[in-house]
Amino acid sequence: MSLVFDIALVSGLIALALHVVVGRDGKGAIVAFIAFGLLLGLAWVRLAAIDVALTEAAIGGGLTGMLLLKAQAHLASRASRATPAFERNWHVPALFCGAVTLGLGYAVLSFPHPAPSLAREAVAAIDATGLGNPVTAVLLAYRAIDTLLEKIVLILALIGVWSLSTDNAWGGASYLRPAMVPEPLIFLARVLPPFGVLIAVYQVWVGADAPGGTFQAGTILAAMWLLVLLAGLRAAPETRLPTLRMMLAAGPALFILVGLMGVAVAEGFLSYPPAIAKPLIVVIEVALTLAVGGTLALLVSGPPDRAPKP
Amino acid sequence: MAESLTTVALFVLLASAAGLVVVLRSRIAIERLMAVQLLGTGGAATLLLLGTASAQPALTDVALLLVLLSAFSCAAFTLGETASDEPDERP
Amino acid sequence: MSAIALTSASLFGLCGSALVGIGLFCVIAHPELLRRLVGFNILGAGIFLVFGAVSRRGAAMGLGGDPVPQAMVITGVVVAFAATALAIALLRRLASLTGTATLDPTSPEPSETAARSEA
Amino acid sequence: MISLTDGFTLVFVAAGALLFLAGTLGLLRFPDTLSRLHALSKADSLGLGLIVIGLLPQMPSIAGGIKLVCVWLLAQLSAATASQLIAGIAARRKPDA
Repeated sequence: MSLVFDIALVSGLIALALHVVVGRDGKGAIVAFIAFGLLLGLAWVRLAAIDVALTEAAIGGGLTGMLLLKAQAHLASRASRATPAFERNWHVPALFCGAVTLGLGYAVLSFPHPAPSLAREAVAAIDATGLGNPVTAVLLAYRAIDTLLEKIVLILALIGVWSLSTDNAWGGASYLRPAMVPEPLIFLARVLPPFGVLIAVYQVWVGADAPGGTFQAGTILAAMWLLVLLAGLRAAPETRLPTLRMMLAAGPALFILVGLMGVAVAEGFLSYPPAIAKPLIVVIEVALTLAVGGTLALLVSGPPDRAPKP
Repeated sequence: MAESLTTVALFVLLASAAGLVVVLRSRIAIERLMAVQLLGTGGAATLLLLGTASAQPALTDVALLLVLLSAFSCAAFTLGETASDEPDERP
Repeated sequence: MSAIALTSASLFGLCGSALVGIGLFCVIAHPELLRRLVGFNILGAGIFLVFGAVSRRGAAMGLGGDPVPQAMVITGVVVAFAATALAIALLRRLASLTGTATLDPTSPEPSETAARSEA
Repeated sequence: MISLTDGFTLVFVAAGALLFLAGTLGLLRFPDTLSRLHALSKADSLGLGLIVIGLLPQMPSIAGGIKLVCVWLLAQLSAATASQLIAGIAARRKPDA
């Protein structure tokens, strides 16, 4: 029965992806993509990767959708409305992509047979970190350098997005509020964020021992903040504010600081002294959650488009 | 018990998928947005059923997130609703 | 039980490879740039699903899957999001500078477009 | 022999699943946007509520049950406001359709 379930899920995913590609109307394709993200969350649950399911549902079904809808609204108001058709010779790329799919499918079917796995090693060393969730242990202890570099990538992407503002808007705020805010949106922006913040705190809290963690919580925080900005309840911060920039940098900076401390008192960069490993990881998680939330929300808001107030 | 709960989960998923087909094929732009709401509620119900069937309480968290973010996506749809004067009906 | 888990994992792996093909086609061939970005995200989702199949097959020690690929996918999802955000900012700048969001150099008449998409 | 709690769960869960089907049928059969929206949000919220009630006795802990009810409450809130949003946009578009 569960295999039938998986087949239904897979066909839904592929049908939605095809709809995105061949759909004629841009907005409909984006809505289909949001639905695709939500369904993909279900697929990750079936793959017993609940941490990934949480991340995918939050980013694929939430933030990416908003990013795309915002871009679509902007382009629709500015660019030419006519949707050009596919090139006449679209068969060639189609054949090429079919070949890629076949090759990848062959690779999937011929995976080596006792499957290689690091699960044993991940579980064996988990006591040293004081954590109960192996995925969090991989992210913040075993492969902490990846997570650190990823944070830096996020900051770099944000710098890239900000640099695309016009000269006079540099350092200003980005404008998110639509021309007319419907009443239910204001209600939603007043009522939903307390729940969202509660869920985010809960995610960080359980992330140490059960599925959840900083990325998921940061994404929820970003979504809630964007909701408030969207309804115009609060103005977006000006990007030149030193406190904002410091808050964004604080997460990675703290991470690097703890890493350097590892050189002094433990075995090397980013190695934690076993006695205080868990408190350190929790502190890093909290700082990272705030930084991730802020960075993601500002990435969605896009380049500043209003000149800073003098 | 687990087997029958999985069957019901499959049923809910199929019902939501059928609704999804109807909504996404609709000619009225705004109706396509119902797809997000549909999958938010239907997906949450599927997850709760699966979570109970496989005794994984963490699936409730995924369901919570799904519901939260489907509301968020519906709100995001209002972006550009006032700016775009896209025709409602497509021939 | 293990046979079922194996089949389910390869099923999602195959789904991932199909999504890679669909997304790649969208990235290569779709005339609208924004849709290419959506395709890029589908391509990424497909690659992640193949990773998920690898992770599921590595289930051991009472875990549902190998945690290392899962952590890599979480990192990858966030990085893909950052890349999408940057690309969209570039696209919006392009659109406000040139007034077009496609790579179509000839920019056919709307009626011709409609006729071609009907065909 | 099914125990009483399992029977309770199955009855409520099956009723909830049927309501999801009813919501889809409503989408298929109803003529205009607003009534389809009504069918979708009402039937699906009720379906989710019935499924939550049905699953409550299966929960191993009280905290799990509370979380389940929280999912339903949040779904109520979001379905209600999202429907209002969609209906508002639909109604505003009506004149130029």
